[in-house]
Amino acid sequence: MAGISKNIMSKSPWVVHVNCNSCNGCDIEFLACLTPIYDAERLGIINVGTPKQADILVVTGSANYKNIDVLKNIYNQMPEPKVVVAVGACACTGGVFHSCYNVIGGIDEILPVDVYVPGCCPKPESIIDGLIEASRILEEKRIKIKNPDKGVAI
Amino acid sequence: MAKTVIPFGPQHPVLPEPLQLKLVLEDDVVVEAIPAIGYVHRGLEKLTELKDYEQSVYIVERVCGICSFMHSMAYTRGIESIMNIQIPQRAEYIRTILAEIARVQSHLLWLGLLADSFGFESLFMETWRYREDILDIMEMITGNRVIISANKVGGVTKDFTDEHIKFILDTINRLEEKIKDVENVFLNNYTVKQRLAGIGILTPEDARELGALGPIAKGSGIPLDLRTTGYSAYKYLDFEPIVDNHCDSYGRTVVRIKEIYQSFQLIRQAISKLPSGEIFIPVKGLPNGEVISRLEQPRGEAIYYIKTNGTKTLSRLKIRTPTFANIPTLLKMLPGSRLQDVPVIVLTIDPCISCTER
Amino acid sequence: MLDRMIDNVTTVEKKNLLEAVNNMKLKGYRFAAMTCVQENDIFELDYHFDLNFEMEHIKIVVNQTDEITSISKIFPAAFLIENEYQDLYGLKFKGLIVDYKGALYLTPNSPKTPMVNNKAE
Amino acid sequence: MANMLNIVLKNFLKKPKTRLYPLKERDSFERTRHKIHFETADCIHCGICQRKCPADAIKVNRAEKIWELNAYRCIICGECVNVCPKKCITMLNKRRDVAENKKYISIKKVD
Amino acid sequence: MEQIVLLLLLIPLIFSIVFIYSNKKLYKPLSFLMFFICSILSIFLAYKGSLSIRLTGQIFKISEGIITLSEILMILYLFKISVKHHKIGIFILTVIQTIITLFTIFTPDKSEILTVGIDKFSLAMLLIINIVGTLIVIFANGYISEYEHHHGIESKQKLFYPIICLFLSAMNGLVVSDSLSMVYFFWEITTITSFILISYNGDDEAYKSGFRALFLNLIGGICFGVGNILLKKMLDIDTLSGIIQHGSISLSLMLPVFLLCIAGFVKSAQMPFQSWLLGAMVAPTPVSALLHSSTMVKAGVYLIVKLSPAYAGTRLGTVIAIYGAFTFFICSAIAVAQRNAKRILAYSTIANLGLIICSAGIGTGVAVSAAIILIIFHAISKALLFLCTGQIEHTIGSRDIEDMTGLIRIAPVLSILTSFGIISMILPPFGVLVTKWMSIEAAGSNPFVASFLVLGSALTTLYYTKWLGSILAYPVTELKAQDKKDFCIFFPLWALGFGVLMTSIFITPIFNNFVSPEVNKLLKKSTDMYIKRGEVVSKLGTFNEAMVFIALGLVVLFVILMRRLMISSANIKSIYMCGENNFAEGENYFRSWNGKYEKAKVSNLYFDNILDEKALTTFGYVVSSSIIIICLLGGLK
Amino acid sequence: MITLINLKILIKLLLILILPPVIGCILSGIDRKVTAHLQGRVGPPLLQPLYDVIKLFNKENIVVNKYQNVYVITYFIFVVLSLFMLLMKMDFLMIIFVYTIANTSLIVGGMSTGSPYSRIGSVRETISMLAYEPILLFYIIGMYMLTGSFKISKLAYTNKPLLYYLPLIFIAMLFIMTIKFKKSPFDFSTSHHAHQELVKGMFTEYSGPALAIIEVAHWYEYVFLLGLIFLFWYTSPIIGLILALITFFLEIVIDNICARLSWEWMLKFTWTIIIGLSIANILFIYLYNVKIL
Ligand code: NFV
Ligand code: SF4
Ligand code: SF4
Ligand code: SF4
Repeated sequence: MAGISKNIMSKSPWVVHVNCNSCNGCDIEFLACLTPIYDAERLGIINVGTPKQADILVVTGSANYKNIDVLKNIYNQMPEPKVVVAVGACACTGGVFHSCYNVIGGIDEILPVDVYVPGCCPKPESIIDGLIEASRILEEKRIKIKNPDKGVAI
Repeated sequence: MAKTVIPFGPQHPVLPEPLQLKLVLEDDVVVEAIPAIGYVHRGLEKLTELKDYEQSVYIVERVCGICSFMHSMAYTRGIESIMNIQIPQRAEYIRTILAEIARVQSHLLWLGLLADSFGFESLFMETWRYREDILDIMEMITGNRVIISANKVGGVTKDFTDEHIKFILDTINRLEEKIKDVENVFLNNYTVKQRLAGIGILTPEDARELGALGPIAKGSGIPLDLRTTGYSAYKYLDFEPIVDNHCDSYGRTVVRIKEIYQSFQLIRQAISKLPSGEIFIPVKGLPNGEVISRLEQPRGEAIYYIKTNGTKTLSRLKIRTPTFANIPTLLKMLPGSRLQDVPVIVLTIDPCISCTER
Repeated sequence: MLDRMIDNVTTVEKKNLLEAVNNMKLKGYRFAAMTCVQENDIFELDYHFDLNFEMEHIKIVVNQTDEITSISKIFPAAFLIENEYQDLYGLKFKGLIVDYKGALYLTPNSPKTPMVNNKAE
Repeated sequence: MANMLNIVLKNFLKKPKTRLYPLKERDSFERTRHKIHFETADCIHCGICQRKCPADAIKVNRAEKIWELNAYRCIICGECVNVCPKKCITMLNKRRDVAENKKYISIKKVD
Repeated sequence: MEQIVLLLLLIPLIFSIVFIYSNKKLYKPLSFLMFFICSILSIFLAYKGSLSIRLTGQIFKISEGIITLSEILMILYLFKISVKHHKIGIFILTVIQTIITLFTIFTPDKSEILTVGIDKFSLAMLLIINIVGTLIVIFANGYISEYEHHHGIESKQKLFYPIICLFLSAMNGLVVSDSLSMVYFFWEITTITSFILISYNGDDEAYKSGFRALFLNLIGGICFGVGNILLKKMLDIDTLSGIIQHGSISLSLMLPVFLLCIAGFVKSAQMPFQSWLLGAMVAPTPVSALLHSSTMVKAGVYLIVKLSPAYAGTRLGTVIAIYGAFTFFICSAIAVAQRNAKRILAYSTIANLGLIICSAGIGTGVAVSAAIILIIFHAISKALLFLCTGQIEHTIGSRDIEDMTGLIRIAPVLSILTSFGIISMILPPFGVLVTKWMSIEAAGSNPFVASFLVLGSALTTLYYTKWLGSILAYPVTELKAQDKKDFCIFFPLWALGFGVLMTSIFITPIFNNFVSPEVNKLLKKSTDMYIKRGEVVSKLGTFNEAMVFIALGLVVLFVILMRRLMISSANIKSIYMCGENNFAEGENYFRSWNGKYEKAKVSNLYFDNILDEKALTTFGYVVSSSIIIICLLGGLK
Repeated sequence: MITLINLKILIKLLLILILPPVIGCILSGIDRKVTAHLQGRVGPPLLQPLYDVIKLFNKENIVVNKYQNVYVITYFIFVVLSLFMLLMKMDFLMIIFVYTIANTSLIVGGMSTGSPYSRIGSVRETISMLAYEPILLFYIIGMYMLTGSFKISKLAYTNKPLLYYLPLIFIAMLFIMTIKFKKSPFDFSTSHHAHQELVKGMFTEYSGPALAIIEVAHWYEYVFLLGLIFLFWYTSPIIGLILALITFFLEIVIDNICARLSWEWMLKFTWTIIIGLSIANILFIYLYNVKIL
């Protein structure tokens, strides 16, 4: 029980996935994380479709002028504490498309990104790494919200 | 009649990609469905006007992560024909084999997503598990799972070793058995049939009218397969385009599943004929001219219009992807369907929005 | 056989476009693609048609301000690409079956007519 | 429905196929491209890699002998590996770690 | 005592006359006055208990005279309108009616007695009529002017109030009378007042509906009259209690009883005769509430319940049970495909009346108790629902339940009252559900009846839940109108809502005082059930009302306790629109394909294709008519 | 004496309140684990549902309107109440009515959020309610005809399990369980994994503590529903338990071998075949006048 109370958030990080300007490469690798070979549900990770129930926002692809509204809405609809994971070169910096006319850049131009997963496309292992890292940050954030003054205690 | 108006997408769990449909329903029946795209528009056609033509291979590869190999293939073939380069036979064969492997990958992926769209989670898991084997082949040969960067102007970058060939043959032999199992489920399971048969009907006339391509056209009885024109190494291989006359979601599923077997067959043939030799020839000079390069993607015919002007960069690249041509069929298939069939119908055109919008 | 320089191009007047396209349809062609190439101030629109993997092309030459008749009534498949050029080149097509009015790819904030090279050399 | 029953029961009776990733890790294939590695010793800062990189991920500062990689923009295409005249860039099959903030990997050559 | 009974008959009449001569300003105070007087009188009477009065000699003569005179007047009126509007059907029926009347006039009553019998059931009915009825009259004050304004019809309020009062008086008369001729007389008055009120709007549709109602009810009246004569001539019975006391069950009893039942079926709009009630929905809402849901249609089932001892346990009883259950089922099914709130309520009324008839037909103690309780609870809940619908129509200008989406935002009080009305129809611990429980338990031994009840109640839940959900859906429509704070409107609504709650909480005294003795009296045996400490106990099972109320209390407690966790700390976020929300336009707008903003909305499902009203109605006609015809052709006994 | 009885009742009450969620939690853990294994995966730890709920309680509480959570509380309380009444062996018909309150509350809660997806989900849930309610009531009527009482406590005196005479209703109940457990092929109003056209159906707008309460209520509901199956073999608790567990396992398997069907299909199916089966069974009992008491 003590273990649970320490790792409340990191034991069941629920994920919502937003595809921004992604080329699908990262998307399908993210989906592949859920499939039997990688089975992210082992770690309590579920891909819930709705931002309202999610803890982690997984963004693939860079931001463009049309999808930033979507991204912001989804982010705003998530309950605290929440973590944003940028998966792939595109989401981190815009990747190979960073100089396209319709690419604003990495999604950190719009949202505060907590975890960057490099690669194009990142292998599922990397994505799982990213999610594990994200759940750790989630737990930190929870503690921070609970004890606003004490700061992080880990 | 009070109507239901709901947005369907862009961020929606059944749609892996951001496509929005404005659905207008009456009682549960769609009366109007207009797709909205633009969430994945990057403008990479313009980008190729800034990069040099060899770098552009990597850019067009990233049009889409699912059919990425064939994008680079179409592009390099286009540039090669502008520059009048005859690439080595072995390279042609390797391209063909990789293209067919990519096709299998794409179709398995699609089968999984289709299963997911009608709420069949375990079937999704099952097909995606098989897909991992294909990805292993890709990773083993080229070093990446999805975007494999194996093409370059003048040939391919990665060669097959004997070990690779053995691995490929082993894997496809094993997969063929397993896919028989899921095929049986997709085509004969009562509940699946309920969700596929008679859903999203597209008559051959409509298909022609709306410019349907690939498995959608084939599922409506139109044998539209660019591979029969024998580009690359296909001219040495023996196959028939697959058609099916169900003209509905079921027909498209049948086509895609049969295409998987066909691809296996093609891979085997190509491997047995694989010549030895170089895998690329060095390229000199700069391209000058315009060309239309076409090939059969998993979802149908892709058209590359390439215009160069003797400089390092391209002066115009236009990519017409199969999904782009297939989206109009949605306008025909969705009205009259039920809400619960919308995801199924949308998925049977195997929409690839990043291809569509580039 | 497929990858070849573009031949059999028929250049038609803008006003004869529909007629030419209609002919194509009667001959059984399917609409394959359409490209727009900018040469300084003029835009060349190539309509590509296909019959049994043999391509035919119809070309028209327009200015950016010209109003072009949409062929989407004849080939519904063409409506997306026409909308695309409306967005990317700022061309105007009239009679589109579904008119996105420049909102297919772009929003009010995005760059306008991004594909147009304004600084013609 | 028996057809699916057959599959799921088989799965149920067999061992799961899952790779227990964080606990157990599969070896990468030999050709697997995970990240590029830079050996500064041989580099002559010619800048070819910078020019050939499709993602503009490399910056070479010839004057100060700095070679910089934006690892979060690199698409791991391997072009730089192919073009480097000194073969000082290599492709590794080890994963790059995820990070909380992205920073340039900046390597200054000290003679 | 007698005086009070007489007063209850006279006061509405007096008010009727006062209304005719008063001016518009006085309507409001007069209605309140009438409400107070009538309710106090009825409560007082209820407190005093049952009695029976025999009118003989002089009084008899006078009453007989009045009745005969009024009957002649009525017939003349019927002739007049049938000629005026060229209604041959009405004319023919009136001729038959005349013959019956003449027959009764010229075969003088030997017994020279009229009996007024007030038992517990009548008392309950009196309470409903005088409290609910007058509340509705108050409501009409706030409603009818706006209604007339809205529909652009000239004011007929001079006619409206007097007729309503006349109707109340007649209803009071109907439930207190024991003599069949009196019942018959009042019965006819309600028919005619109903006709006048249905055709209130004065347009074609109103007249069409009015005449349909008149036509069918005249048929019912004729059945009643014929039944009356048969009873008198063959068995020399001229009172309701006489029928009950008539020991032997014979065909000669069954036929007239069945005829009376048909009269009841018509009045309570059972299946082959249901069309008039639906047409009657063109009338102003207070009329629908008063006549067509809570009181007049209850006259039909009142009669049938009263007759239940006559057929309890016979084959006729079973048939009536199946018939009622079938109506319940089929009307619930039709209601599912309805969008017009008033039509939903109309079908629901028919269905519930069917349930009452079914329970009466089953005829066991539990069942008859269920029937009586249902009459009481249904009257209050339905009156509330009808009035709410009327008020909603004034607020948003529509009675389509789709248009009510998001009503809670525009008119919170009204919405909560409406929701409460709906909940009281479909969920325990409210009265209607308790009776449903009772009737299903009672029907348990007859699989046919039980099946219909089971299927019907599932359908009932469906169509009411749809409506409930629409009303409570929060951020959808942005209608302009606001809750109108009109005391005349909200006093009746609150009073009725409070009534629903109180009657449900105090089901024990209601049962013990009104239902149980009546059932004992009717069936001459115990009810087989009792209610004690909020627990409805029968031989078959127990329904623990108290427990559900406690749970409801717990909900309130929890909500209060968990306020911090669940409610007050809550952050309001926009609704999920796949990420395409747009706040500038409103919460439920999304960016659509052309970059414009569109409103998302969801309508309910109506199954128009499966539960097609026409087809089902036809089906219902066939089945129910065959049941009736088979009965008439010898299925009795 | 009196205090002793009260103490007993108190303990019973506590057990009834505490034990079911524990069982339900484990059941839903088993559900996820078995599902994973059927799909060739390892699956989450057994206590994953518990972790989820604890996490959800620690999340921010976001709503679209201030009163949507009231419905959740109502749902919770009435599910607990119906389970409580089931365990207290009270009147079966009343239990189902109380259970209806819970479900209706959830439906109205989903509708009240005004979000298109949850509203459509709720509408579909009303339809599934239309499908399963009659069967539950037929089950009760069947039981009544066999035992002559609506009280579950009477089942203790029966000499034969209900299953002997209600086999068709048992089959019908299996389908109802699929609907109620929100399993394929009938998971169209909401499903455990959100990969469906309605996102998360009814629960799209619920999150944080409210979702946690819904989840806990689901645990009670699991026990309640399996309790209904248990009643089929009340005479021997062991067999009853086994029956319930087999049913549970069967539901998981069915979930994994079926695609989601349309609500129309379900409605047609239940209102013809399933209800037909139930009525046939009841008619059989009526005609042969079987009694097991
Ligand atoms: N096949 C394919 Fe593509 C291409 N070109 C297409 O629509 O997948 Ni992403
Ligand atoms: S990072 Fe690479 S694989 Fe991922 S979306 Fe961008 S281009 Fe595609
Ligand atoms: S190409 Fe090689 S040698 Fe030249 S700068 Fe790059 S790393 Fe250094
Ligand atoms: S691998 Fe490709 S993207 Fe990365 S630095 Fe080298 S050339 Fe640039």
